[in-house]
Amino acid sequence: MSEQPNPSPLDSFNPEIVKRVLETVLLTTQDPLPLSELKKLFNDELSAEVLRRLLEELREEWTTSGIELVTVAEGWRFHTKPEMQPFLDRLNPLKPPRYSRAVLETMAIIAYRQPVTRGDIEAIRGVTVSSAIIKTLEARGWIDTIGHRNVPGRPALFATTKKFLNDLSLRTLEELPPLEELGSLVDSTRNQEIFPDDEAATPVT
Amino acid sequence: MSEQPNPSPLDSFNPEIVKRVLETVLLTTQDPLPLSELKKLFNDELSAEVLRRLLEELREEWTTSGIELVTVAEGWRFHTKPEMQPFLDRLNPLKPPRYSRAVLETMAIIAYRQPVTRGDIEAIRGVTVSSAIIKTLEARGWIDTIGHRNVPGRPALFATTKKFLNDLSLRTLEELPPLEELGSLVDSTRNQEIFPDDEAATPVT
Amino acid sequence: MNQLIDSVEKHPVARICGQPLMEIPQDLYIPPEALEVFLDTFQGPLDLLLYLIRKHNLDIRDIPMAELTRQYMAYVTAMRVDQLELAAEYLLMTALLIEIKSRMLLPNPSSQTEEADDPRAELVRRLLEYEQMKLAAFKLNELPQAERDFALVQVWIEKSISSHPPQVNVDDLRNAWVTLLTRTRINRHHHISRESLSVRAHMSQILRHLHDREMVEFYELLSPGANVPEVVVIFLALLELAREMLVEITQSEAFGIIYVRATESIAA
Repeated sequence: MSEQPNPSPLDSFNPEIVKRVLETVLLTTQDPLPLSELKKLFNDELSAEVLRRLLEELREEWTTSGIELVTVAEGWRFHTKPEMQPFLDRLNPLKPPRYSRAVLETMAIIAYRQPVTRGDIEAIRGVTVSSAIIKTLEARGWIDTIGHRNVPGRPALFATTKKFLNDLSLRTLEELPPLEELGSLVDSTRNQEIFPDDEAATPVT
Repeated sequence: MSEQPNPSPLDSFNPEIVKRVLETVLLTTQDPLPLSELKKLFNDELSAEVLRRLLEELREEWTTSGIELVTVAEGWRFHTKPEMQPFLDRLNPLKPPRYSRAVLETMAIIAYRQPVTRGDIEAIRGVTVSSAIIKTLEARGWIDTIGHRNVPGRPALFATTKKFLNDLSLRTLEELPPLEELGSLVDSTRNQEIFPDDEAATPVT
Repeated sequence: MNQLIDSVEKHPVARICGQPLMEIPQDLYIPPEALEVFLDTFQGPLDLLLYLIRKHNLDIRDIPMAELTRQYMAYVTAMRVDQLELAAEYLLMTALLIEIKSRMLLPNPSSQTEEADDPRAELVRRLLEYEQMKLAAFKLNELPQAERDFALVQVWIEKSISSHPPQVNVDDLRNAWVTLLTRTRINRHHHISRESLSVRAHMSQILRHLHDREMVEFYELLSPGANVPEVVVIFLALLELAREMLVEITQSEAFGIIYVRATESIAA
C-alpha cells in the first residue's frame, strides 16, 4: 500500500472530489463508517464539520435513486430503499430468517431491559430460554455478554450490540419503539375493586 | 416480504426506472450478474437487447464517479476505479471482504449435505448456482470433486476438504453446529393471523 | 377485602365456561390432540393466560380449579415423554392460580387494607410485564431489518481478491443454514431430512477412498481401531451411498468377500 502515491492535498480538498471519494468508499463498505474513519481518507485534514456538510450534500444527490445514504449507530452507510425490495427478492428469493416469537421476545427483553441474565428473561417470559435462542442472537451479532452478575453461578449479562442498532437502522437505543404503558388486566366497569395497576391507567370506574 | 405487492409492469418498463433498478441491484451484489439474471428483475419481459442498451447508458452515467460499471466473464458488475485505491488503502484496518450469501449458503450445503452435486445444491437453494461460486470455493481449497454421480451428465460430487476444517478451526465435521435445534428458531408460520397477537396488540387501557 | 370476596361469589364460574369450544382453548387446559398447535401458538402459560384474559374476559379468580387440575394431570401424563419441561411450566401456573384462589376464599383479617397482600398482585404484575415485552417484540419485528427489508450496498474492490480472502466462521455457516431452513419451510417442495452429519462426512470419506482405487473390499473401509458407533456410522454411510447409487456393492457368493466400488468407475 505504501508504494501508492499520496493523492495531492489540493485534489483532495476540492469538494467535488471529496464527495466522489466519500461516495466510492461508502459504496464499497457494508459496515457503517464513522466520521473518524472518513476523516482518515483525507489525512485528517478536513474537519468533521466540513465532512458532515459534504455527506449531507451527498445524501441529497442520492435521494432520487434506489439507494439512500443514512446514519446509523456506527456511522454512515448506503442501503437500498424499501421500494426496491420486491425487485431484489425476484433476483434472490433467499429470505433471511424470520425469527420465531421465542427469539423475538427474548430479543425484546434484552433490548429493553438490558443488561439481563437468562434467568431474568425466563422470569419475564415464564418459560425456559433455550441456549439455541441465545446462540441465534449472538450469531446474528445482535447481543453479546458484557459481564456476569455477582450471584451464585455468575450468570452472563446480555446486552445489545452496535450491530443490532445498525441492522435496524437506529442510531441509539432511545430510538427503539417506546414501550406500551403497563395497563390493567381487569375490565374496570365489571370489577369494583381496585388493582394496584388500575390507578395509573383507568380513566373511569 | 412476499406480501409486498409486485411492482406494476408499467413502472418497470419506464427506462429511467429500469435503470434505477439495475443500478440498485448491481450496487448491492458483489458477484457479477449475467443478463439472464437481470432479466428476471422484470419478469423476463424486457429483451436482452433493451437491457444491454440501458446498461450501456448506465455505464455512461457512472463514468465521472469513483466506481465504474464493467462486464466480466460472468456478467455485469460495479467495481472501484484504480485511482480510488490510495484512498481505500487509507481506511484501516481494511475491513475484510465477505463472501456473498450465495457463496456462504453453497458452502453450508456442501458442508452439511456432502457429497452433493450442483443440482442438489440448486434444489435446496431454489436458485441457480453459478460456476463462479463453485470456482470461488474450489480456488479457496475448501471443496473438491470426489467423484461423479452416475446419472446423465455425470455431475461432479463435491465434498469439503481438510483445509476447510483447518481454516474454520474444526477438527471434524461433527464440530459444526448441530442442525436439529435450529428448526425451532425460525418462524414456521409466516401468517400473522395464526397468532393471537392481533387481539393482544390492541392498546391496553 | 370483604368486597373482593363478595365479588368472587357474585361472578359465577359459568361465565368463562359457557362459551362454545373454539379452536383456541377456553381455559388453561390444552386438549392433547391440539397440543402441538397450541404449543406452537403460545409461548407458555403466561402467554396463554394473557390471551384468555384478553380474549375471553377470563377472570383469573374464577377459574374452575378442580376440573382444570384433573385435566392437567392427565395431560402431564400424556406429555411426559417429550414436553415434560413445558408441561411443568403449565403445572406451575396452575398451582399458582389455585393458591391465589384458595387465599382469596380465606378471609385474612390481619391485612384488611394492604393492597400488597392481594395474592393476585404479583401475577398481574408479571402478566402485564410479559405483555409489555410481547408487544415490544412485535414492534421490534416491524422495524425495517437489514437483509430482510433492505440490502446493504457493497461494490467490489478489485484489489481485495487476492490480498485478503474473506474470512468465514462457523456461525456464518450456521446462519446460512438457518436461512435455507426458513426458505425450505416456505417452499415445501424441498425437504431437508435430518440425517446425522457424521454419516454424510463418512460418505465423503468413503468416496475419497474409492477415488484412488477402483474397488475395495468392504472390511478395508473399517479402520482397525474403529469402535462400535464408528462401524455403525460407516455402515450407514455405505447404505446411503448405495441408496443414492454412488457405489455398487457386490458379493459373488454367500459369506464371500463384499466388494464396494464407485459407480462412476463402472461407467468409465
